[in-house]
Amino acid sequence: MNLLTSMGLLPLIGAGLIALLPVSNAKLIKQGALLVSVLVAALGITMTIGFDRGVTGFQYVERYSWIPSLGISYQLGIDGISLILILLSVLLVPIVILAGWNESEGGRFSVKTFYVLILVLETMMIGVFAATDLFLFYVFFEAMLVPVYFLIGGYGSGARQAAAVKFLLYSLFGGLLMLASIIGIFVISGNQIGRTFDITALSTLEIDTTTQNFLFLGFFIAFAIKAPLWPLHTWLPDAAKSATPGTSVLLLGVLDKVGTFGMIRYCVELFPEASRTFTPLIITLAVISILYGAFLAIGQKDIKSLIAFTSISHFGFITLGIFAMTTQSNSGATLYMFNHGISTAALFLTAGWMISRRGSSTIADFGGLQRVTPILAWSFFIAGLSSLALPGLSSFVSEFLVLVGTYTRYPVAAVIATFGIILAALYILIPVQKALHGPTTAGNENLPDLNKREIAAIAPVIALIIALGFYPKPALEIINPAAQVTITKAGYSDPQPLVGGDK
Amino acid sequence: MGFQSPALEYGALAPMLIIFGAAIIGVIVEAFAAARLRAPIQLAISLGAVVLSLSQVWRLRGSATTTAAVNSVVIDGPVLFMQGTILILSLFAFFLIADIDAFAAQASAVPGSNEEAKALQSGKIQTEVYPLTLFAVGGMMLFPAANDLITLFVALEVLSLPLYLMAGLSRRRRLLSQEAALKYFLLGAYSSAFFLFGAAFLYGFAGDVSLAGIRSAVSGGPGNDVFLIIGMVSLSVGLLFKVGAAPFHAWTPDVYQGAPTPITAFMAAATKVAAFGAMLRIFYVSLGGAVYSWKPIFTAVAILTMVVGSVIAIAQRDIKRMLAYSSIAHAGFLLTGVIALNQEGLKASLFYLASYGIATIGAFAIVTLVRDSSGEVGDLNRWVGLAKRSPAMALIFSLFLLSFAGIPLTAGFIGKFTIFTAAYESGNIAVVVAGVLSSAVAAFFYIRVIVMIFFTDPEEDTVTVTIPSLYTNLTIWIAAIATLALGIFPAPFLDFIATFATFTR
Amino acid sequence: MTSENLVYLIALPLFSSALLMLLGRKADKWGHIFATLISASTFVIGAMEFFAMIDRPEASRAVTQKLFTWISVGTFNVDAGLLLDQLSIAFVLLITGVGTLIHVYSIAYMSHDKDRRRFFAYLNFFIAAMLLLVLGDSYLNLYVGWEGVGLASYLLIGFWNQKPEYATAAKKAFVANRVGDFGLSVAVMIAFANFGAVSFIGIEEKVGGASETALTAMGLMLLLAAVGKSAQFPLQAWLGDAMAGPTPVSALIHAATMVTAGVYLITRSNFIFDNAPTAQLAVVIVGTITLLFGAIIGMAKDDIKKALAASTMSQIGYMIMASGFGPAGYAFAIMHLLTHGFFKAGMFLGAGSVMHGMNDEVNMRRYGGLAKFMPITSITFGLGYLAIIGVPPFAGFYSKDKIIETAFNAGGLQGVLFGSAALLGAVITAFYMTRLMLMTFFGNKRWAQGSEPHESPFLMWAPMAVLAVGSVASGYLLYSGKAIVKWLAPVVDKNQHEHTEFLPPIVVTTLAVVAVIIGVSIAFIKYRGDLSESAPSEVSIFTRVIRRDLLQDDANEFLFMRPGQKLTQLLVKTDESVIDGAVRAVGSSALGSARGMRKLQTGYVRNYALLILIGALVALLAALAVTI
Amino acid sequence: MNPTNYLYLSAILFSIGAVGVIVRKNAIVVFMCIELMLNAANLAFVTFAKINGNLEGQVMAFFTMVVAACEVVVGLAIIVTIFRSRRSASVDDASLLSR
Repeated sequence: MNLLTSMGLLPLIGAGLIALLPVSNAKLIKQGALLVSVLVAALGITMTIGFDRGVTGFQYVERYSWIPSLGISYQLGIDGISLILILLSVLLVPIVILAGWNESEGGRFSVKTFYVLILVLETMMIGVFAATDLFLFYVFFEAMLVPVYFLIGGYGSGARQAAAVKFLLYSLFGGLLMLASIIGIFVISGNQIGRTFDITALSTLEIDTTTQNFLFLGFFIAFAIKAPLWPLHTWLPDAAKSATPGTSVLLLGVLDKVGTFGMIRYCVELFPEASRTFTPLIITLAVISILYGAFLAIGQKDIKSLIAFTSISHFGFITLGIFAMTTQSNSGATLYMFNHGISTAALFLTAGWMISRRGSSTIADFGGLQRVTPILAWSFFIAGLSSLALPGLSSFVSEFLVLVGTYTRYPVAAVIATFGIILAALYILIPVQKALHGPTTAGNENLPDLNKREIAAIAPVIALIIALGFYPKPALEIINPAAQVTITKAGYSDPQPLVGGDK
Repeated sequence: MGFQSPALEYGALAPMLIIFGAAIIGVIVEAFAAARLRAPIQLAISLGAVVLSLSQVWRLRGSATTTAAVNSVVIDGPVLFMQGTILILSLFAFFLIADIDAFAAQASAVPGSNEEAKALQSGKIQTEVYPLTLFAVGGMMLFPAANDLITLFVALEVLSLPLYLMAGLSRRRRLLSQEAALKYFLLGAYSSAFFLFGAAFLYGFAGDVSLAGIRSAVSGGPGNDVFLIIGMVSLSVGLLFKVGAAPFHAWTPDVYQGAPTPITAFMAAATKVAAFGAMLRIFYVSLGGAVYSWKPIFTAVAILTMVVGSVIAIAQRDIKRMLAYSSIAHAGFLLTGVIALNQEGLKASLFYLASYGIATIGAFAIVTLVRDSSGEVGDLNRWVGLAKRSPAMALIFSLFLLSFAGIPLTAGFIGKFTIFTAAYESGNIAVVVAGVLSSAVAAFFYIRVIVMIFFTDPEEDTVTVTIPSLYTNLTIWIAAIATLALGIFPAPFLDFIATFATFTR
Repeated sequence: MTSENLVYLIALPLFSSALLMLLGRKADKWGHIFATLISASTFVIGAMEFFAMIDRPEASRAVTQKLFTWISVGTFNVDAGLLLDQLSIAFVLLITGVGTLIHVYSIAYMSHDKDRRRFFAYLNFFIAAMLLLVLGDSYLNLYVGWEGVGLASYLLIGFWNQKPEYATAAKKAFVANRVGDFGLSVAVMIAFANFGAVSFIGIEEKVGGASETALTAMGLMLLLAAVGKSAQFPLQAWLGDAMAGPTPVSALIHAATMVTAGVYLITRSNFIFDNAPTAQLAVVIVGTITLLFGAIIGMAKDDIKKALAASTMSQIGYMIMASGFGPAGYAFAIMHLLTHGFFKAGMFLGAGSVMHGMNDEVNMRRYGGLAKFMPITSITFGLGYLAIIGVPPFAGFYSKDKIIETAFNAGGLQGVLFGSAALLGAVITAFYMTRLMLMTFFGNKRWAQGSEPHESPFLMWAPMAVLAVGSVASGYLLYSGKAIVKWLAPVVDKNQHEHTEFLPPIVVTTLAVVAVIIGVSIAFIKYRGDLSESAPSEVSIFTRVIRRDLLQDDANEFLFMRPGQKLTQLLVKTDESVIDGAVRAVGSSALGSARGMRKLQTGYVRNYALLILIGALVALLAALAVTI
Repeated sequence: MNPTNYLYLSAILFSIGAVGVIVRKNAIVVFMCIELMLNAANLAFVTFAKINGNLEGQVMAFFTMVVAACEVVVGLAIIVTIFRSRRSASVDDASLLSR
């Protein structure tokens, strides 16, 4: 069997096997889930190693007819962009399982259900990025809502049900708009080249301007809700605030990337003309998101919603990079997706440990943790530095690529977006000061520092953050050809330097 | 003028004849069999008839299109498919009917009277519901097969009249049940009158009661257009009433709520198939040529129906009423298939009807299980925390709701996708957009129910999920498996439908 | 020329820092010594490179080292590359030299702190970052070091962050620096958009073809970066608060090295500024304002470290001003930077020594007469004092005198204005430094209860002594035979500009010496006798304003913090009520219309029939209308 | 006489029936109104049969009568049952199911 399918199927089979284990043996269930996810991660790394960096187009392609009468096939394949996101997904799952060893307890459903849901979700995540059939993509896109919904609503805290419902309704609304567009492009394909959902074939369609604009909007709104872009973001803080840290990591780190991934793969590549038409609007929204998310993050009192709002700011950068349509900005945006995934993971997991130790997620309830729990505090601090894109850490490379790439085409937007880096310093350092510095708040004197398991979970993340900051080349080598293809498909070429460029 | 006795093609009519025959036998059994034995005998007859009839449908599936009974009935692909669907749905309906004590021991007895109590105590339970159901099934099978206005009207009444009675047969909450029957009857008769009046004007327009005759008149005959319009609109009112389209939908929630749940399931699933079958035939075969007259109206009705069904459902507190509004919304979605007026629309409608029908039966089957000491519990507030009591049933019910909501990997999604595709192909994009938007609204209340089932803790413990009997269990599981299977691997079924989806004109 | 050794300058202290952090308490016993040895070894490497460089002919003195391709996307290619030329080597020696001395000093100074190892880890990290800053061969590499020193500064200012105000000071410093980083980021973007390159060499090659607008924009953005990092007006406010860090930190980072990075940046970007006169003028103006601003603040400070910080700000103002004069000034800016590195570091360490002897008292009103009790400290500090106020032949005399001269030489009204400002700055400098000397080492004892001033241990005074030597001699060494000017010319003055003279040097020198005499005299008159233990409260409005740092914090609060907080609160509310409110409104309006439409469902058969009838009639009319 | 007039009559009868259903409360009367509508349709059928010159309309009328008779059976059964339960034949009383 092909590697992609095996990789996607493995967590599902794992979930099935775990479902057979006795409910009472929580430890065995956790170990089983961890084992499965580690195996999947190993497959993911194998796949990355085997990926041919030099060539463009999809690799590991496989195709089976699924519903022939509707032109639907089970069709998978990855290019650099999907590879990097799949890799992110499969790396984060074991880390999340390891880091949130106990967060499955005390939920509405059993520990077993939690891990079954996580593994099912992993299958969906792999599928959604690997699908090269639009219908298949949509199936994964919608189906992954179900496990996430149960993960938020079943294991979170606070108003978790309301948050889960809000998340689901927002997503469904977007998804259904996208469905209308999918139907539209499907019918057009039927008229022009015979019914198909193959995205490579679909990108060759000639669609008239008005139709293209509407179809584009259907996709874009769905992805802008997912990503999320201002002003469609209000589900995210609620969801992130209520979900367990592990779920939040997967939610912000991977699921939301489906939105930005979709913008590249579907909005831009299927509707280049409409993309160009809407670029000014989208760039404006992206810039607003950057600043708005940052300001809102500064104003948060709850550590989880703070992180959620920082993500809104970061998604603004990613969207900006995608629609600035230069090689740098586009590669930067894709790399940003990966980096945001790992740095948000680090931030959320460490915040989660702080919260579970203190029993509160209000920033003001912490204080002086650097002296009580130095390792935890340092982990949080480094994660925060990564979030504010400190040079030398991975996010800097991607953020700067986005900005420098955007500047060559939209200098004003780039300069305004750069204000985000000042605000970023505030939204990270304020919680750092309140939570880690200052005198130790009463009641926090005896909080335990990270244990070995937790260190084992966070260490690889931090190592990756630092390593990719100094040596992003392996990732960029994977991404660059794909980004180049996207730019070309969208009908753009990089602006030449004003001095000494080939005019 | 000599009188020729009409030639009846028994082979082609066999599926219907078997059902009608069994119904008559049922009546006789009701009259003569011992009280104790009635129920099993009736059930055996009903199930036997349905299975036999189904086998006849299966036998006929490949044969060429025929007309029967002097051109008054046509047996073509869509008809056979719909008859098959109706039979399968009614098989499950019989399972539900057989399973439980939902029906009044003696429907004629005054609620709360000594008579009633005595009948209950003695166990002399009347089983008229079986032959009534069989008659209704027969009418339903005839409805889409009718090839002229006379047969159409007769079929409509044959399927309706038993249903009016069946709606009033509930053992518990009898006043509500009787009220449902009364409402259903009065409004049904009222809409039948419209139907008939429309039929008269169509006849006046075409000078012919056969659908073929009307078609040739519509496409370029000399007829009076005003007659055509009056006829078409009035006839449509009758049909739209049956499928529960707005603004002719008002009976649906009241009747669905008041009727015994197995009957509600049967009505919701099978009636829809029959009524849409007839509607599809009439509009595809006869009135296709006048599409410009009715398409705008039907588009408006479809959109109104989706919106009304989806939006009002949000505010419902009773599971059966909610499902009723959901069925209204689905009628709206199905109407897009009628409007599409193309091959794809027909195929999609057939798929939609089958998948919707099976999920509906399954959903109502689960509704029958949720009870307290006084019978079924419809109040949604008392459904909270159901997942704790019966996770499997909660999951399956959610599956049905997700299918109704059109979430991928369920049959409902494929149905919605294909039917909207057909509508989009016909250029009716407005209805597609309205469709997806009201789907979003609809998703809200489906999800609300799922939230209640899974995420809310029960306040009291009087509500139980009874252990389903073999029949109900079969119904639920088969419906669930079908819903999933048709969602994940719809290809064989879609291909199967494609072999049926041509109307004989 | 390439060299394989440059990377060790950065890698060694970085490794040491990481090691000390990761080992944790296990390294407590030897961490400080290890870190100091590492720092010393970087100095040795730097010295070896320096001597090797001297041996090479002028044209091939610069060496480079390419480590690996850092970022490569399309035409955007940045190597992790290092460049050691005449400009960087000066910084390397200053950083590693002064840095090592301060490591040594800190061994004793921090000996009672249980987190000494962590302190040394930070110091090593700072050394690594600062060396990367001056060695990076492109703006982006520089940026990494630039933020790295910012981080080190943040960590060290907040070293005792259990005190909330110290933590706030650290944050303030970082944020002010980030404002500067904004400038640096945009400058790099402009560079890439215009030149397709971000390396110094790559840009310099193409600079001739660029529009002046682009260069001015880039210059101004670089200036913004420098302003943030070097605590220049208007981003000067963080430096005073940064004195929250341990005193060695103030000496190393906030006096000798990091805060001068802005001067390095402008000097390094000479090819931009030389072609952007408007930007240059802005540099000079910023420098001038800051040199006066810092000096004025310094007059009223009673906190010894804050007085020195104000002085630092002012002195860097001189450097920035000088660098704004282009090829005529770069060398003197760097020269003042180096001499300042010695005498200001020396004085800060002296201040630390005083605090060490006075139970960490920083208020000069509670000092007095310490010369007797801390002889070595008072002498080394005194030498630094003579250097900073510009008494010949101490170091500061040469460097400051040259800057004043260059200012006058700018010509015209501008030259006179800037020159006079620089002179005025010299007067004030002499005043506040004399005041500081008198209040600390002379006059009456105003000590707090229990103070037993004593001289610091050897490990502390030895570095002070070395720096004192530098304060005395470095000026002459750098100046004699125009050594520094010639040394730097290949980097900053490739075309060997002819510099015009507005006033003869001897006149300027005389003026400068007179300025010093005036300043010293005023201070003597005012602070000669015994002082009270607390600052006089009945003072003029000017004094009050100066005590409040010329309202710098008030202005920031009024202009940025308050509006920013208001905006944040407003947005938080907006998000809650307007945006999420709109979403909820959609939900509730759906529910509302559901309730409304539900009312049609009256339960009365007759109403339902009416609906049917109306529906039928409307449909009929519509159909008729459509058809006819 | 112009057969169209019968159509007008039929329409009027139908309308009276249709409105009667809405305005009358007694279930029996409501039902009678429905019967009136059915008969109006019958009249239309017969008239059209005359106009079109074939017999199909008349045949249809016979079918309608039979079906109407069946409807009466079912309808009266329901109405009587509900009358026995409620002691009222007002359709407005039967409004427990609503909203």
